[in-house]
Amino acid sequence: MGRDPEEILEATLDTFPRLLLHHAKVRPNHPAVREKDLGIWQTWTWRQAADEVRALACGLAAQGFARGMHLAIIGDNRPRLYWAMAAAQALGGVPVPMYQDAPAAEFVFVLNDAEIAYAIAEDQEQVDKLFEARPQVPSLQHVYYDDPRGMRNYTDVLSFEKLQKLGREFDAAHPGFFEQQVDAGDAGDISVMLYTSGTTGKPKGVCQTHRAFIEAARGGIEFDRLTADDSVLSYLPMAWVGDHLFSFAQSYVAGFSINCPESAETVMNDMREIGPTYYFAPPRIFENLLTQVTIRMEDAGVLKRRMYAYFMQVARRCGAEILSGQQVSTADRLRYAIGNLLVYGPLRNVLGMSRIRVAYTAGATIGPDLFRFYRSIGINLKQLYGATETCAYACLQPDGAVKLDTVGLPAPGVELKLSDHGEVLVKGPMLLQAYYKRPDETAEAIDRDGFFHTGDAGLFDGDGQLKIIDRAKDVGRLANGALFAPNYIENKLKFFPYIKEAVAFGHGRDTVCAFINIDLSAVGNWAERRNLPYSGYTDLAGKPEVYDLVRECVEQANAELAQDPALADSQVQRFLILHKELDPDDDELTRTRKVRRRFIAEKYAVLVEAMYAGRDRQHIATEVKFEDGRRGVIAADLRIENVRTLSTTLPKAA
Amino acid sequence: MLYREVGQYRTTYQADAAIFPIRQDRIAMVALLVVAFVAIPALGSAYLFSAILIPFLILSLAAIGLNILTGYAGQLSLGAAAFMAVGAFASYNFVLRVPGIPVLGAFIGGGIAAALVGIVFGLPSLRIRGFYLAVATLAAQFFIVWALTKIGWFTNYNSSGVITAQPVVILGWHFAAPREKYLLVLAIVTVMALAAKNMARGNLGRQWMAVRDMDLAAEVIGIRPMRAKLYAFAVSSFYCGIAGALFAYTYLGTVEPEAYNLDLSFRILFMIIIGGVGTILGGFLGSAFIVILPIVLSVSIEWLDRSLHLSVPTSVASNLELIVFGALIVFFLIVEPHGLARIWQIVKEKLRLWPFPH
Amino acid sequence: MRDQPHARHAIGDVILRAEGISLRFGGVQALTDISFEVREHEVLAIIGPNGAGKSSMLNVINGVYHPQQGTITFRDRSARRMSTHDAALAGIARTFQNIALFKGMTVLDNIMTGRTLRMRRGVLAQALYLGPARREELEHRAVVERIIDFLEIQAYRKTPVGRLPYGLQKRVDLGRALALEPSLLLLDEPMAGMNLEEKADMCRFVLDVNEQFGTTIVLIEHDMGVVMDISDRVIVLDYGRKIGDGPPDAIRANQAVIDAYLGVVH
Amino acid sequence: MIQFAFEVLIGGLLSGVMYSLVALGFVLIYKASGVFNFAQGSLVFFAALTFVGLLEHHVPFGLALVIMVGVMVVVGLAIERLVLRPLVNQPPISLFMATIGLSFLIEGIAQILWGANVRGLDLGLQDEPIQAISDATGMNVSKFDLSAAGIAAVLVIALALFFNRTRVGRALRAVADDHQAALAVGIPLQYIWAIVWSVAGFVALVTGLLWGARNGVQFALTFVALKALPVLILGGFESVPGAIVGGLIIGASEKLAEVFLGPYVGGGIEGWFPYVLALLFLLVRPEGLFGEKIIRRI
Repeated sequence: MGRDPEEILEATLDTFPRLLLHHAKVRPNHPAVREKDLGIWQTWTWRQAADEVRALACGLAAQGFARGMHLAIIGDNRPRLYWAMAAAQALGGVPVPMYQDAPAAEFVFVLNDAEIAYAIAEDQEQVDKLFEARPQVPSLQHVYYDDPRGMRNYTDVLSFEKLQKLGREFDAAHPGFFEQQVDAGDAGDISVMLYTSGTTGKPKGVCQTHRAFIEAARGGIEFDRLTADDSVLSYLPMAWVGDHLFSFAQSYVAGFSINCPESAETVMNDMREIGPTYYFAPPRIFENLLTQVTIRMEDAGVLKRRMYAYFMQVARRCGAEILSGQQVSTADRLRYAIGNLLVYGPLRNVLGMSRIRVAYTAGATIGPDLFRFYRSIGINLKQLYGATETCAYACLQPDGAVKLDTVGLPAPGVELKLSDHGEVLVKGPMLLQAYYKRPDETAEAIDRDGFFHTGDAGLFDGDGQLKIIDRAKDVGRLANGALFAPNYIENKLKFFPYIKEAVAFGHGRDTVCAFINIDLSAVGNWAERRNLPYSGYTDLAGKPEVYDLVRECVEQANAELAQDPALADSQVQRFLILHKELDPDDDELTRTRKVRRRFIAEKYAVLVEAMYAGRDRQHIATEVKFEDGRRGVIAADLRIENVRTLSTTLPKAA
Repeated sequence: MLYREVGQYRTTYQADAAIFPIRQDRIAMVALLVVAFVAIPALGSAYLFSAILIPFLILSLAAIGLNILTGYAGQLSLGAAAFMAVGAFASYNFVLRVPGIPVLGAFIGGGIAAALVGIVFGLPSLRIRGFYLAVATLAAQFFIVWALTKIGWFTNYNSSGVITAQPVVILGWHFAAPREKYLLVLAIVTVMALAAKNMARGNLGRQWMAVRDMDLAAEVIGIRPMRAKLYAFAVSSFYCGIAGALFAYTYLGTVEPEAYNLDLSFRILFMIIIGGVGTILGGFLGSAFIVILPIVLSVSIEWLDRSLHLSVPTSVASNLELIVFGALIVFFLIVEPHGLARIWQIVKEKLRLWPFPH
Repeated sequence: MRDQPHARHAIGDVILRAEGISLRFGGVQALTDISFEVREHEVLAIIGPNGAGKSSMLNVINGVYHPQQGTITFRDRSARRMSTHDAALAGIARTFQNIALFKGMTVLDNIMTGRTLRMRRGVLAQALYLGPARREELEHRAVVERIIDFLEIQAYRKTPVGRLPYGLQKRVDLGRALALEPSLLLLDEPMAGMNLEEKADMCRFVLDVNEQFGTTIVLIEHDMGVVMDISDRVIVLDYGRKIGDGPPDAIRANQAVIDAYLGVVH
Repeated sequence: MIQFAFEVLIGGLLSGVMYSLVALGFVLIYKASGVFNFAQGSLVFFAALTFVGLLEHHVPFGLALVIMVGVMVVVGLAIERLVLRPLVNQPPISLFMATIGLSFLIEGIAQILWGANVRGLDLGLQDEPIQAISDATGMNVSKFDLSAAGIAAVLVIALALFFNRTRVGRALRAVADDHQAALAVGIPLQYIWAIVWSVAGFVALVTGLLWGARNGVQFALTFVALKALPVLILGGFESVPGAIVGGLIIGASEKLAEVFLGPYVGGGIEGWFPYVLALLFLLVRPEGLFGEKIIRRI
């Protein structure tokens, strides 16, 4: 078949609906979507996907959905919800994916802000939340659902099948309508609105154009040489920019298949079955995986543990280097080869990562040990840097030049510089068009030279790779004027498997103190091995043994901090272990699990004061929200402990 | 550890229901078959064939048969050998009295004959359970052997009451040499083992297991326990019958009914206990174990004789065998009631989860 | 399951009629002259103190026990001695008080056994795994997968039932009964020994079955809360006699019932 | 003719008493621990063989007897402790198969200890017709059979009394009815089992001596177990009287059959006739003569 030359092709394939039709034409029988359902991987080819989208789009049109309207999409990663995005786009409308685990109350704001009239929900649970929100959302007219389970008594909702049926009738009645709608689309149109769960204030709707996401997708695809034969596991919230880039945009540009797990519980297993070649996960997931690995290996027999320990140490020594193609002695290469047979290979296999060619992590800084672990067992894990406003696309780590503490070089087509306050500024085709209905905020975020202010403080290293220290606005000063980068400290702490969350305080104070959240599974396991009985998180967190355990971690972190003159003063002097886990439902974390430092500081002011007042006990009672919406109070008498700090003059620890 | 299952996802129930859903297993299986059908015939000695492999395969087949009845359908049988006898003598008479019948045809005829007899002695199972049924099968054991001995017609009125198996000729090819016999037996056993596996994993097998695990519940959801049991008896006896025929035609050559005595029945029972009740694999493992054990014992005793010059009376060897068998049965029933097959399964699971312990 | 949902089925006419049922074991009088009706699409609860003969009643309905007097009329078939197999054929399925699953089999296989009545292929076809046998097997697998999905036990598909926690085993038991696609479903204490959450789930499943497939349901249950919530009608047995029959509220008020329950713990 | 038949019948009944004796060994253990002890036959063989072995080593008869009682009790206890206790709560079928294994084990040991060749055993009873009876009725009734039957009868009665009169006996019956309940009312199961197994060992000894003296001490003794099976089926596994009656019926009928049917079919039908008889009987009454009807519960 006579292919048009690349650039013309690219020029004409400038919206997602066009890309969809393109794939349906050039690779009609190539898998586009797989979903684990009814025990097997149900597969849809690009042609089938295109037909589904067509029927759906026509259905929406029949229901009166038209150019410029917004379609709310709420649910776990389901093929039909991804199709809904394309369907809305085909009609010139804008899909607005929303975080499915948010309570109805949080729905209200977004639904109103985006003037949602049409919404597609995954199942009864989401529909219920929509209906709960409805009274406060006058605009909401039409609700559709994917899974009919338990929906029979609902009135004025329409099932997905019904919608598509209407669509097919409509399509038959209006031949050419769909094509004409797709043709009417323009690269400059808004392709999606993603709400940033901003660390402060109400979420903002980030309007991204087809062009922006397609450019970002294409850049990444060329950068990592992705092809239609790659496959990705789609398991992260659809409302999150990362998932939209990897599971939607890049899939549509490169034509590779996305795979939806059966349910949240089966993700690990489904990943093992599918074996994606292209993988994305925020650091916390890699962290959880590693924790699991460690825990499970601790149950193994002595011999196996020895073997594991030995080869892990081999890997630590030379694994990452071998992966980056660096100089490694033949002896080590041999050891690594054996290790690969006995440990790394099997480990990749049980983790479902055997086939991974490229894996990315971003969203928060990843611990060096963690990062190195995955690279050392031969998984090409890299870091990238980006924001919702930049289609999660600003910096990428090139193969062979992967560093532990940077986020890579500016990505193709991205212009990047630092403001004089050290804030990272980016410019490029992937920038947001605007914050929806927030001209002021938009103006604030994009300066007149067209640079977007990321709000991150960073610096370039020798090879021009970007290194992110902290949120620009969070970077504060200790009373003595020394630099105070709370995130940096918190991350250092969180790198320890036993510490799940940490909150550091110190701005305007003369010392640094911290709240700690222990990792229940890791510490719990640790406790069991010492047969230390505990009745739950609060109880465990209060145990003196646990305090000792955590103190060691903090002291190590201090040792590392002490090595960097600029940060030596922000060593943690005192800490306490919180009596409850920080939780998005209590607004202490964002949906992407970033700590809301200010909020926490206010909520637990009494604890902060206690720490600085030098008290070593403090009572606190906190109201909490349970999954089922009930409320309760957790009260505890918290211990506050001091930590040894080191002076910079000490020789560097090895 | 050697398993690499990532990316082996199934898009159809067909693939999901495969006997060996994991690629590595399929490869291993093919390799095994190649060894059995090509390598061994090329390298094996006559002794290996006729003293070890042929009996091993035949008894495996019988064990599979018994396992269908006892392991899957839960009907304890102490008469497996009797049904083998029926198969053998029926085949003999088919060849003898039906002019121009192909040997394989005679074998199948023997199998069917055994199946019919099996159904007859299975009838009591419709009313009685457990030991009571075991007794019924004992009755079969004694009655059949007695009948074959006493009724001359079966042995073609041979004075010494033995039959001499006719030469095995299939499509003009004469299976005389041990190697040829081995290949014939191997082929038959392979096919029948596969068939057994198919039944076991299909509707029939589920009915058997349902009747075994909770017959009343099975009845309530529409399974006919009687039919399921009789099927089990028929199929099981068919397998034993074929095994019996092969026993006569490819192993012993000249047989008396007593060759299929209670002792043989017990040995086959032991095979499935040691090998693994309710698995096809168990039949092979158990049979291998019980065929090889005596050889190992006698060899080691000989060695003792020669090296330590303590002249062990020959009777000791056989008694030692009894003791070891007995002890093993008890041991397995206590320590691993699911036998070698389960052990193998556990090892396999460990390999799949490697390096994790569980 | 991805089919169009129907609204709740309107309660129809009588599909099962028990008349003058009396059952004895040797000297023990288990049931005495019990008569009642079951209407299509309704959820009927049988309650009563332990040993009131509830389970025996179910066993009579699906032919496990044969009453000395009385007849059971299901649809238009009327019989004193209905065999369990006839009952199954007629579309009566049941679950068991103390779970009677096939311990040695996986969840999938357990539910597959429920399809036996609808599987036709012969031994030879199965042994050789011929096209028809294979096709049949896979078709029924597909049906069973929908049940697994319906009961939300996907994660345990290939787990031997013996290894499942009690609550899940109860679900599998229900799944096996559903596999018969019954028109009358007998549930013997489906929520016995469950914690609140499990009970809530089970209630949901029972109602979903009744509403989604219009299955008529007769259940024995001790938890009065549950009974009052999900049943359209309640029958009360005491010492093998029927002492109450009517809508939940009426039963709650019924003096005889209250007396029978005095001192009985729930 | 009639007279001959009568003579056969009596012979049959007499040997039947000994079947009952063996069957009793089974019933005891079955009642107490729900195990069908296939190894009972091997115990009989072991007992007889060891006894003869002792005699051959010039151990005086009485002493040998005492020793043997001790030995058999120990063996019984050992079996209970090493084989059955670990298997408690296993399905009956596995227990049954375990006892099959056990029987192999015991036979092997016995023959390694004492060799496999047939030995005679003289209890001082001659297998000759009793003159008095012959003179009176002209029928031959073997002195041996009669006295053996006598001994057997005594033992049977003793046991019956033991189990109906003594505390242990009543406890045993409780256990047989319901293990849990027995435990609940504080009956020490394992203690009961120990007793039962040692008694079973003792019964095996007596049986062994009688049969050994009659047919010679040889491997064939183990088949006594097989003989006992049909007896148990007739009598029901759980019933002492059943075992006795069953034994008589089988003994009589098999002799009659052998004598009057045998010739037409070539003889040797003792081997299976009792079974077929038992089977036919089973089809009519699956729970045996004295067993209780099983009500299937869910």
